[in-house]
Amino acid sequence: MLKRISALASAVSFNGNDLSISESPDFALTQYAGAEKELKKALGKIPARVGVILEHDGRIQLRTNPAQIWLIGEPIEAEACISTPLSSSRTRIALQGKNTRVVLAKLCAIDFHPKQFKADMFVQTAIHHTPALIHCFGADDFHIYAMRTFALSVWEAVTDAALEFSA
Amino acid sequence: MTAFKRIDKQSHIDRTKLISFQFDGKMTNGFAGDTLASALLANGKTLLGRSFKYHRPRGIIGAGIEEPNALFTTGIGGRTEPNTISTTAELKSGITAKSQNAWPSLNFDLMAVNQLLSPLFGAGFYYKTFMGPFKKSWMMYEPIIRKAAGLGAALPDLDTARYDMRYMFCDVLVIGSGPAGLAAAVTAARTGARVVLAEQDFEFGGSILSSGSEELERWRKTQIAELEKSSEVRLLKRTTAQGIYDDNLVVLNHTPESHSALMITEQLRARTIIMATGAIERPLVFANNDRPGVMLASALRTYLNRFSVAPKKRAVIVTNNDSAYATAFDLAEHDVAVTVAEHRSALSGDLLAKAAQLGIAIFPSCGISDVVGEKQMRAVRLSGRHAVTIECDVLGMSGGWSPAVHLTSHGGIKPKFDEKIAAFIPGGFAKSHFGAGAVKGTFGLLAAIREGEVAARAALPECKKIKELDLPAIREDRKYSIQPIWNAAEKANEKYAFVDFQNDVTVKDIRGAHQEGYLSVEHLKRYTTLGMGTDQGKTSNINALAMMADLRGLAMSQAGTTTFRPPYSPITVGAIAGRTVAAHFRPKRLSPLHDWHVNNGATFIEAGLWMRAWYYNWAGNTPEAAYIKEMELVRQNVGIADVSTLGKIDVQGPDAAEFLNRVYVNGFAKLPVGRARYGVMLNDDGVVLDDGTTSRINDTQFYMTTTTAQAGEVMSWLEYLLQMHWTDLDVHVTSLTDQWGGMAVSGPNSRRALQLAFPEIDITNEALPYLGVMDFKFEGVGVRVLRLSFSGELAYEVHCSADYTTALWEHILNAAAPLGIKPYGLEALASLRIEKGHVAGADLDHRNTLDDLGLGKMAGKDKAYIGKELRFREDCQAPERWSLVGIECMEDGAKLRGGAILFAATDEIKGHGRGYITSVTWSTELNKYIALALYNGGMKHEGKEIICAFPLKNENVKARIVSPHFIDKQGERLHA
Amino acid sequence: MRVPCPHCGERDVAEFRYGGDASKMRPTHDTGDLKQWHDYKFVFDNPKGPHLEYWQHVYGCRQWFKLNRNTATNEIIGGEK
Amino acid sequence: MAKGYSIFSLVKHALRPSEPWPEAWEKPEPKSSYDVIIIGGGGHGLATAYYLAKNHGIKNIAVLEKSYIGSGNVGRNTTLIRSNYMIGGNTAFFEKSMQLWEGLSHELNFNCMVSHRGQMILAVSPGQVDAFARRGNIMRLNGIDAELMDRNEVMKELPYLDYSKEARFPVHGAIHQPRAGTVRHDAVAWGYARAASQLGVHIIENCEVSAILKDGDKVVGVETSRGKILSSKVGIAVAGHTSHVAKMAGLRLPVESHILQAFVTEPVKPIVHHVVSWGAELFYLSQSDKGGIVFGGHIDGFNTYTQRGQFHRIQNVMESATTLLPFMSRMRLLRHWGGIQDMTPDGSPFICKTPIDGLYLNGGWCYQGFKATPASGTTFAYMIANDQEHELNKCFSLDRFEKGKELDEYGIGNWAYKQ
Repeated sequence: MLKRISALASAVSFNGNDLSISESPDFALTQYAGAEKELKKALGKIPARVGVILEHDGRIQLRTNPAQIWLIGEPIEAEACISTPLSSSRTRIALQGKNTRVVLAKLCAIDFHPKQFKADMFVQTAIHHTPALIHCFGADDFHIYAMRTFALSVWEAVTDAALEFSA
Repeated sequence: MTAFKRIDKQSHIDRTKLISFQFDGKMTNGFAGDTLASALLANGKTLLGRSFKYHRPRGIIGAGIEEPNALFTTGIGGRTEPNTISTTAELKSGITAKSQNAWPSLNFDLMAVNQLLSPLFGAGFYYKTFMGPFKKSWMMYEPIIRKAAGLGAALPDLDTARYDMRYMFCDVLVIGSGPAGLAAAVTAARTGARVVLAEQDFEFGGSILSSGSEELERWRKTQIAELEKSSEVRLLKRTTAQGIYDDNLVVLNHTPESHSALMITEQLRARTIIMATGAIERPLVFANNDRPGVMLASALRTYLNRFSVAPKKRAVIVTNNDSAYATAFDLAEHDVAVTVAEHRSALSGDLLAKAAQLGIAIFPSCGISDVVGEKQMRAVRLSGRHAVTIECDVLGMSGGWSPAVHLTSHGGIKPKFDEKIAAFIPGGFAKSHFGAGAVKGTFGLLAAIREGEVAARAALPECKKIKELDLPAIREDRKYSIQPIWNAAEKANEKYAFVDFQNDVTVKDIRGAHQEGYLSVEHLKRYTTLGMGTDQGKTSNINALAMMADLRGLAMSQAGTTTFRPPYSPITVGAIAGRTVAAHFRPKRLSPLHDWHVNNGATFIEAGLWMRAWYYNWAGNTPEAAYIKEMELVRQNVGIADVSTLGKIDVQGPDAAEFLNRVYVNGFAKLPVGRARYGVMLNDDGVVLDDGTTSRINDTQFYMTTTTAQAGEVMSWLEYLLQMHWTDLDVHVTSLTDQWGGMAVSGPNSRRALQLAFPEIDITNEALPYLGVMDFKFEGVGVRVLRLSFSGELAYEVHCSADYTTALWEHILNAAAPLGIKPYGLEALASLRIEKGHVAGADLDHRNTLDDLGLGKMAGKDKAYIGKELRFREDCQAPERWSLVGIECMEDGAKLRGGAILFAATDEIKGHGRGYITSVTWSTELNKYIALALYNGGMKHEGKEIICAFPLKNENVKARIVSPHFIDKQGERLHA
Repeated sequence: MRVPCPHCGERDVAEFRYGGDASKMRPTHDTGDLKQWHDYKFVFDNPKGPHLEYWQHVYGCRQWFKLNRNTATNEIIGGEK
Repeated sequence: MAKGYSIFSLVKHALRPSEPWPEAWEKPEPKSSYDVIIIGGGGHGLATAYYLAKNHGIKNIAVLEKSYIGSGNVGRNTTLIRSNYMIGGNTAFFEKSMQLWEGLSHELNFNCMVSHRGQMILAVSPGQVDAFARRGNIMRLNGIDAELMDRNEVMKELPYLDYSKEARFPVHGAIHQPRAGTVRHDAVAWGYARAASQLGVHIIENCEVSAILKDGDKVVGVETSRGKILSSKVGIAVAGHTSHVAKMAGLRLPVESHILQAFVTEPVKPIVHHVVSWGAELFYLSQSDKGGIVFGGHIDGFNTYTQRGQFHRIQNVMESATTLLPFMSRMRLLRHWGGIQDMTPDGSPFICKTPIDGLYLNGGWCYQGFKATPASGTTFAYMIANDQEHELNKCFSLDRFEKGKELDEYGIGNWAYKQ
């Protein structure tokens, strides 16, 4: 197997006060596209609408567009709809700790209040003028899926925003 | 001579914390809780600045954000900022403050000579002179005028401060923490809603802080304590609400107490907004009302009650309304001898009684005729029946109060005039906006508290059952009474009667503007510069508008106000820019091979947001030297270049072929599987949008490539067509630009190189002919080889997923090392394509038609495609249009340059020429400079001699029009 | 300004790409003459008031949609999927 | 007292304060008919009236302004003038404007503070240097001043830019037009108004046009808030409200109205001595004579008639300012505002006849309305007087999109909202 090299190979994890930021590599991402019916046929149960997450069989489905679902986990052979592997297209940054929401609020115009943005929710928005998907997977645990080619700039923007929590 | 002293009185300063600071080079002391202004007053400093135009001596006028005069260049630890408002600047240890706009010193300012010329310098005088003697004479006067203008100096050194930015949300934003704001915030907080309380001061409390009342102080503390206990409340001191933008975006400018950032700009989306922004006291306008020592009456009270700074012995108060008596009484109670000049003829009994009790003399029906003293006032002369001169340390003036309606009108609601209080009040409130207290013209304290509570209940109607607020145990509010006095200057003294203190606009100037017909409030402002200072007319606008209304015989309601614009108070540009500056200004887009390039001697160049490898140091240390070696490598052997930046789009679905067939001018419906085709797409207007190569992976799947620059545009365009117009087509598009990396392996030895890299794969000419596409797995990774050539040589593009691109690149470099393969950069890539005559970014400039680029024949005659109809507009088909040609240099030692303008050999070298050079290179094959150009009539002129004019360098170079395909016209190399 | 994406909900305008006037019918592919295409591409009502227009949630779900917005106030009147 | 403005008359007035200056422009009641009506008392409308009276001897003119004169874009722009255009038609037109600017204060006897301090447009890539060179070469070949500067020369002229290694978009060079510069914007409106008024033009403020009256395909007058006013020649010069007014005559135009924001800081002592523009993102900046740094960027990018900008655009412009000129970080933003700009699909204007006889159009100015004012006024006046295009405005026709004769000066493509 050829050596996999991340867009954040040169980035050093951030461990600050109640905040850690690190790359969370090695995930499989496949996009499934098609009409509602086709998506259901291919994937079984699917998230009802854009912005909704469904977890089953150890896979996470995110409805990213009316006609698109992102599947994170082992790809499913899907004849009934279109599939596009996208694992390399995104770089995943994990943020954990009590101060994550403070930092995220500095990066995009999304309400990160714990009562508003809870675990198992996601949004697609802009960080540093680039598209980003932010997924909350625990009380204060978040993943940012950044565009691979912009990942280093997004990383720098995130860690720069976190400066006040430097240890 | 000192006019003020610090007195022994309980207040909001903390005498246990001494703070040293520097003013104009001298060390001075104050206390924690002081502002810079209060500390300076306590030290007896009253001459603090010079005015903008006449350089008149000026002192502090106010005690808040409205201050027009006392601005300094301040700093801590070497970092300084010009034009800091001293009346709001919290005193901090080590702060340095310098007076501005005075030379050589505050005390002796030579520019004060301007005062003598003031009869000349009336409003708008500069529009009437400095025109001669020559046409461009202004260029002679301008530098002198410029030098005289300006307040502080900009500082060219790098700003070391950090500015932060955050995006927040809340249910209720309360702006202002005076009695109304506190009441609103506490009421809202009791509902459990998300509340933000924003206060520009470094203490909550607003007017309560200046009241000197123990009961109010107790009430204030109780409210703050309750707010501090509420988990959903954010309390923001030192926070100015600068503006309200569409859909309740409020921009807050917050100076944190301890943070890595000097300032935080908060973009707050508030569901509802309660404005409790209070009111600003107006000066009265009379002769020499700008002398140091003449202050707003309320400011005297603030300095007394909040900062324990009192006039030394004697104060005169001049007023047209009741509010100034609070100041008079408080001063008298602290042993200051007070005299009141009262414009009104009658006064209510309770005020008279209290004044008598405190020994205050009141002169009714009179104002101030003049102020004596220049750098510090010494006495006032009363006007009217009691024309006496009274010696005093300070003069407190009150012309009434102007509600701070600014934020209420940012959304476009114009304020309206309220005759009862002689002031503008909000013309209404937008949906989800509420007001409480003085901003609505409600000047009573208990009334303000009640309004605050009502506003909060209205903002949060879903929570009705909350406990009512406790009111402070104070007397019921007095009724406010005022008799408007807009101009109290005697006619002869109007030129010394200041309306706008900072910009030196006098009553005479307003009269002048009126005489000359600058009548509308905007003309008045623009002609006289009234209200255009750093204070944006917070103290001056209303007086001026009223004077103009008077002169025009209009009611105030007819005259209107100038438009209130954000920011509410000046905010540094850096604070709004936040973190997204300098190296972080815009994201850098990096190829998956970026680190490899960094580690292997590449020099980079910006291409849009991308950082691209420009050239490699193996070939040379300048782009000029390196690209030629890199070109030679490709022409003679084999090179490898990073093409990951190409836009790549996955086009899938049963109708994918039909879709592409519509989008491209040339046919894609019948493209066989495993084959690639060059395609061009047009906009609706028939102008070229983009070009690229698209290959068919299987029946229903295509792999599209676009130019680097247009990738985003093309993607959005395809989505637009599919989602909004051609919804009957079953096609999905997904960007693969980030998913796939790519490299071009080019040169006569490229096949050998790939054979060395992939010995198991058959890539003979038969198995993979020109424009063939092949997918295979290599070491578990999917690889796509496309036989395409940008350089004109036998060449391949090798694509694979971005995670493995570097490994694959290194593998090919290692495997083909025996051949001498090396990387080549963007400069060589661009040069090679010029030799081949491939158009690219520099030639495609959104103005070209298909025919301009010599590609007209590509378009299907019988086939429909986007842009077909408008492509055939008259001028788009004109024979004299500029179209693509090749050019070769005919002069030894001369250089062709991009941007040169082309002329026929016999033309006069002037005008717009017949075309221009779009891209240039040295041709290693032809040993001369060659170029691509657009030329009037295009290839019709093949063989003709032309002149490439570059007057910017005084060059005219002879050249010849040739085919843009400089090398391998038959394409033998491509098909080899 | 907040723009209501029909799929993601209300978001800041900076997340969107504007696509211009949506009140005009695009001539069907392969039909229409120069005049029709000219009017479609180049002539606008440009009203001061309700304006039907295209937007794409380009940083979000990437979906295009039509929006009815009052150009005199920037108030959103309604959307259309 | 003398009507003329000069240092002598200033001194006279200073010595004799009892004799006031006359009104800068008279404020007559509207008559029932005029030879020519100009709708719009902005820079272009007032200039047109002035040149009609001055060059063509037509004195019976009314300029109808719905608010106060100069209330639109002439008083909201960033005051820049330049003539660095490279597309045939544009080049000569804007150079004509520059030549008129050069003598304008004298011509009008009103100091418009025409400051030829030079404009530097900074290139951020070798490709941009080439593109700027093309522009500069065309300028030189048309007798217009232009210089190409390399990075070192720029460093000498503009020492305050960020030349550090970290600079996101390093400066590669610049094109410099020494005669470009700034003009005191309000003074242009007032100067033209005063000069026109002295020639007998009626400037009628607070007079809003509500209908354009036609007799068949011929214009016969207008209905206004101050009554019906007749004229067989009506010129429209209303910038951002062009579509709105044209609609009164039943016209639909290739125009969209967009907001362009502008910014000014507190005044400081002189530091920026040129107009500075940037090739990385649209950004331009100069320092006013009063000391404020005046600057701006791109339009917000969607149709709007509100004069309120979006904050993200404000933030973008501040980011550009701080990034290109680090000293801007500590400058305090004093005020920001918006103007409604009439954008066309190719970024170029219209000065042309309309399908209605006697109705003339001047609009679609995009970013260049202010700098065009004198040439726009001259050519529009010529066209109204002669009922035919002046050589200089032939290219600014309404039918150029039908003909495929776009004037896309900046290579943006046919999109009004992207221009």
